[in-house]
Amino acid sequence: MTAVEVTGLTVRYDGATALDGVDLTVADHQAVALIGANGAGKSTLVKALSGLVRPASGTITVNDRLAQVPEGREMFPDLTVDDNLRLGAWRRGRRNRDTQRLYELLPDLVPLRNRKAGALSGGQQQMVAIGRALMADPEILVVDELSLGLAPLIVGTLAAHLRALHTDRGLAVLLIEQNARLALDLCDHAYVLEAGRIVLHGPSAELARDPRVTDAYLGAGHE
Amino acid sequence: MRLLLLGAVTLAIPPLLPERHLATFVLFALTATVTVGVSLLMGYAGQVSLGQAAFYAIGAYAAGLLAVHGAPPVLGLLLAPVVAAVAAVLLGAPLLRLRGHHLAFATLAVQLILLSVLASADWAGGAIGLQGIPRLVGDDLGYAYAAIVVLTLAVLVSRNVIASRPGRALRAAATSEIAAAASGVPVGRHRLAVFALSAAMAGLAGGVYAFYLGYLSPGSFPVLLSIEFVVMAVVGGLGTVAGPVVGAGVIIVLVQLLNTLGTQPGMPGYAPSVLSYAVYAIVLITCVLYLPRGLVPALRRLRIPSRAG
Amino acid sequence: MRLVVEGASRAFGGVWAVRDVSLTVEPGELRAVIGPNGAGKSTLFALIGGQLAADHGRVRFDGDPVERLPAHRRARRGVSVVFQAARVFHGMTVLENVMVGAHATTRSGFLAAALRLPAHRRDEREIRTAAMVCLERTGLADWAGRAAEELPLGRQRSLQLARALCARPRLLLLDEPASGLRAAERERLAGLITGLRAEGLTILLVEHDVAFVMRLADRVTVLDLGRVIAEGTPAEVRARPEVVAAYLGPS
Amino acid sequence: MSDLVGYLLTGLGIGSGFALVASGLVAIHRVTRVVNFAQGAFAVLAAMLTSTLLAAGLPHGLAEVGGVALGAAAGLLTGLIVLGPRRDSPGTTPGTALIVTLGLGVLAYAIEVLIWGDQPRSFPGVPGVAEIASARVPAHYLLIIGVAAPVFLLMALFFARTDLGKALSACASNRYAARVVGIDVRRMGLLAFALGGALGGLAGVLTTPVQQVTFDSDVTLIVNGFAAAVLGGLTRPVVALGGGLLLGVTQTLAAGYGGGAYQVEVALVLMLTVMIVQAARAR
Repeated sequence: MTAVEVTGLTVRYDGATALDGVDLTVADHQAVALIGANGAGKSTLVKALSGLVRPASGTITVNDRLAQVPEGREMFPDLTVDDNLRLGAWRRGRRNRDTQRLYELLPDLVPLRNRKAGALSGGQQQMVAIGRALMADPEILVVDELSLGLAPLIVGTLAAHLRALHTDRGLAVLLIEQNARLALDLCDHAYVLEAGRIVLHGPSAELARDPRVTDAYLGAGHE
Repeated sequence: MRLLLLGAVTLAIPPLLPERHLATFVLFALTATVTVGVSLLMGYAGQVSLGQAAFYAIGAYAAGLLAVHGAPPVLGLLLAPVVAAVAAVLLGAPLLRLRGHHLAFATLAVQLILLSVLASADWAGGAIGLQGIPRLVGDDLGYAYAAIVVLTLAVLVSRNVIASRPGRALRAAATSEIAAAASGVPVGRHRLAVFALSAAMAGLAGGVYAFYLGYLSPGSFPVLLSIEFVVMAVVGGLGTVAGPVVGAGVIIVLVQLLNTLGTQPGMPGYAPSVLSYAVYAIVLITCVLYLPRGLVPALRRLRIPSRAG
Repeated sequence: MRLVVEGASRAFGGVWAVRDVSLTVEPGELRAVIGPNGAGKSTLFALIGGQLAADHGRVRFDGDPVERLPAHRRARRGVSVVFQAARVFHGMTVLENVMVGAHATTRSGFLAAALRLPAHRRDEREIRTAAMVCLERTGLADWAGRAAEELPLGRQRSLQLARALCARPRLLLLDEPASGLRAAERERLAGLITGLRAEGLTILLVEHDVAFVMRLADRVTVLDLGRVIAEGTPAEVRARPEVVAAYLGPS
Repeated sequence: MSDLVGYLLTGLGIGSGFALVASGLVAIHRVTRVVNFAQGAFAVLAAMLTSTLLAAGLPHGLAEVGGVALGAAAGLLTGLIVLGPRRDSPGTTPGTALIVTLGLGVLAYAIEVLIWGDQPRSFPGVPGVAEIASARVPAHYLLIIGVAAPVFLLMALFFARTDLGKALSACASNRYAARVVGIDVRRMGLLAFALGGALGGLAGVLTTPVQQVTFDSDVTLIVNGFAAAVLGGLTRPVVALGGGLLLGVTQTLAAGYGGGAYQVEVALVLMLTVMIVQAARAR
C-alpha cells in the first residue's frame, strides 16, 4: 500500500513546462522530503497531488485521506481559529467537526481558539494550518514549506510536533521544503527537484552527505 | 494597398444606398467611431467604460449649443472633440484611480449625473431638448461622407497610437502595471491620455450626430447606448483595429434586419424592442463565452489555415 | 551609479519585512543580497526599485534621495529591474516587449504618435534598433517576432533582462534571476552578468541560491528576518557563524 | 420636526430596499468575486411576476413569495452561466463576468418587455398612513423596514453560526484554502447567486408598491445597490446595510428639503466620493 504514487508526471502552464516526468513514492507511514529551490516546481507538484492543476501526462495515485498544509499557511484570516479548524473537517460531515480532540493533540492552540486567524503570528498560523489538516483525519499529510518565513526556534517546535505525529501515530508525511537540513533531518527518504525534474533521490542520510546536495542546498553551512 | 481598396469601396457605398438605408449607414459610421474609442480603452488600456455615451452627448451638445448661438457649424464640429477630451481629463483625473468594476460603475454614474443635469438645464433645452441646430451639409449623402471621414480619422489615429511608443506602453501596463512602471511608463498619465483620446473620438462623432439630427435631448443618450458601444467593441474583438468597425457593423445590420421583421404587419408593437434587446444580449453572451476574443480574431484564425492549405 | 540605502524599514500588517537596513553599493560593484526565504530580500528589492514605499529610511541614487519617487521616475533616473516572476507583457511580440524597455529614454507622446510626426518616426527607429541589439545580446534575436507569452520560462527571464538593458541602465536590480533555470541556462546567465559587470554597470543581485552568487559577487549582504546579519566578501560572509545558523535552520 | 421624522422613516424604507439589493451584490461578490450587473433585473423580474400573480387573484404573501422565488431562480441561472455549467467548468474571470451579467441584464429587458410590456407596473402594498411622533408616513414603508430588519438578522446569524454560512464565508475569505479543505467553491458560488437573486427579488416586491417599476428600473436599482455596497468594499454585508440606509435617508432628505431635483446626483456623487477616497487610501 502506498500513500502517494506519482509516475511520469508532466505539468505545463501556458506552454512552459513546470514538471517534467516526475516519479515519486511515499509508502504508508513513511516520511518523505522533497527539496528544491524556488521555482523548481515543488508547488506545482503539491497542486497536482490535490487535483488543483491538471497534468499533461503521467499518473497520480493518492490515498483518499490526504490532507494538505499549504504553502504560506493559507488561513481563512477573518474566521476564528476554531472555525478554521472546523472547516478542515468539511469533507467528513457535520458530526466529525468537533474540535475537542484536536485541542488535546495540539494544546498550544487552546488559548487561541477564539482569535481571528489573520491576527496570529506566522508560527501560530502554521500550527493552525497543521491542525486544520489533521481535522480531516488524514493518513498522509502533505506539508508545503513548513519553515517559510518563520524564526528557527518556532520551526523547531513545529518540526517536533510533526515528528511526533509521524512516529507516534504512524502518519505518512510528504514534506516539501527549501530548508534542506530541516527536511533531511525530519524525513527518512528524500527527493531533489530541479527545474521540474527529480535529479536525485535516496535515504536522507545519504543525500545529506552528497556534495551535489550540500553545495546547492546546504549553502554556506557545508564546510 | 489593401487600405486604399477598402477606402475606395467604403466611399462607393453611400450613393448606392436607398434613402432609408443611408440613415442606417450614417448611424453605423458614427457608432463605429465611438466604438473605436471604447475598444482602444478596453482592449489596450484595460478599462471598462459604461458611460461612453456621456462623451458622445458632451460632443453633441457642445457642437449643438455653439451652432444654436450662431457659431459656424465647422467650428462647433472642431470643438466637439476638444470639449469632450477636456471633460474626460477633468473627470478622469480622480476617476481613473479606480479599477475594473469600480471604474465601470463610476463611468455609469457620470453618465447618469450628466443626463440628470442636462434634463434640468434650461440653457441646454432641459428634458424637452435642444432644437433648431443648423445643418452642416445639404443632404444625407453629405452626412454619410462626413461620417466616413470621422470614422477614418478615428481608425487611423487608433492604429497609429497602438503601434507606437505610448501604445506599447499602454498594452504593457494592461498585463503588468508594475513591470510597465519599472520600465519608466507613467501608467496613470498614459491612461488619462487614452481616456481623453477615446472621449475625443466620441465627442467628434457626437458633433456630427448633432448636426445630422438637428435636435438633441437627454433621451438620445440613454445608458443602454453606452452598453451598446461596449457590446460592439467586445463582439468585434478587443485589441484589434478592425474589431470595433466590424462589431458595430454586424450588430447594426442585425438590429436593422430584426427591426424590419418586427415591424411587419401582424407583429405586436413591442416586437422591435424585444428583438433588439435580445440581439444585444444573446450576441454579447455567446461571443464572450464562445468567442472570447471577438469576431475579428476568430475570423482571422479561420483564414490562416485555409491560406496555408 | 552609487546606491545608498539608509535605515530602510517596511512593515506589513504590523510585521517588519525589512527593518533598519543600510547598505552602500559602489559604482561598478556587483553586490549580492542573500538570505533564507522570508528574510526580506524581495521587499528590500522593491524599496529600491520603487514598487514599494519605505515606512522609514532613505534610498539615494548618486546622492539624490529617491525614496519618494514612484517607480517610473526612478526608472528615468537609470535603475532597471528584472523581477523574480517573469512579468512579460502578453499580446505583444518579444521585440515589442523589449521596446517598452526604452520608454524611459525616449519622449514622443500620443499626439506625435497619432499624427506620425517625424520626431516620432525617428524615435521609433532608434527604439527598434536598440531593442534588436539587446535581443542579440540575450540570445533572443531569433524569437523577436514571437508572442512573448509563448516563450519557455527560461527565455521569458532572458526577455525581462533584455527589456531592462534596453533602458540603458546605470543600476540593474535582479531578483532571483537564476531560480527555475536549468544548469546550462544558469551558466549563460552567469556569463551575461559577468559581462555587464565588466562594462561598469552597477548590479544588485538578490538571490536564494547561495552557490550561484558566491562566485559572481564582489560583496555579499546577508539578510535574515528583515535585518542585515552580515556583509563582506563571499569568503568572509561564508565564515560567519550567524550566516551558517540562518541557513542551517534548527538542527 | 415631524417633517424630519417622516423623511427619516421614508428614507429608511427606501434605504432598506437599496440595502437588500446591495446585500445580494455583496453575497455574490464575497463568494465569487463577480460584480453582478444583473442584480437589478432580479428585483424587476420579481416585482413583475408578483403583479401578475396578484392580478390573477393570488393573495398577498403568496404572490410575493412567488416573486422572490423567481428572483432566486434567475440568480441561480445567472450563476450557472457565469460560473459555467459543469462541475469542472473554468468559469469566467471577474472582468468577463461583469460583461456577461451586463448582457444578462439586457436579456432580462427582452423577456420583461415580451411578457409584461414596457409600461410601468405597480401593485398595492399595505394601505393607509401611519402616524409616528406626529409624522405621517405611508404604512407600507414600515412594512419594508419590518421585513428587511429580520431578513438581515437571519442573514447575519446564517453567516456567523451555521457551518454552511461559514463555508460561504471561507470561500470569500480565501478561495484557495477553501479548495484545499475540500469545499466545492463553485457550488457555494451558485448558492450565493441564488441567495443574491432572492435578496434582489425581495427588494423588488417590497419597494414596488411605493415606487412603480419599469423594465429599465434595474439601472437605478443596481447603481444605488452598488453605491450602498461599495461603502463596505463589496464584502461586508453589515456595512452594505448601513450604506443602503444612509443612501435612502440622504436621498429622501435631499428630495424633501431640496425640492426633489438633486436626488439622483446625491447618491451618485456620494458613491463616487467613497470609491475615490477608498482607492486613494488603498495606495
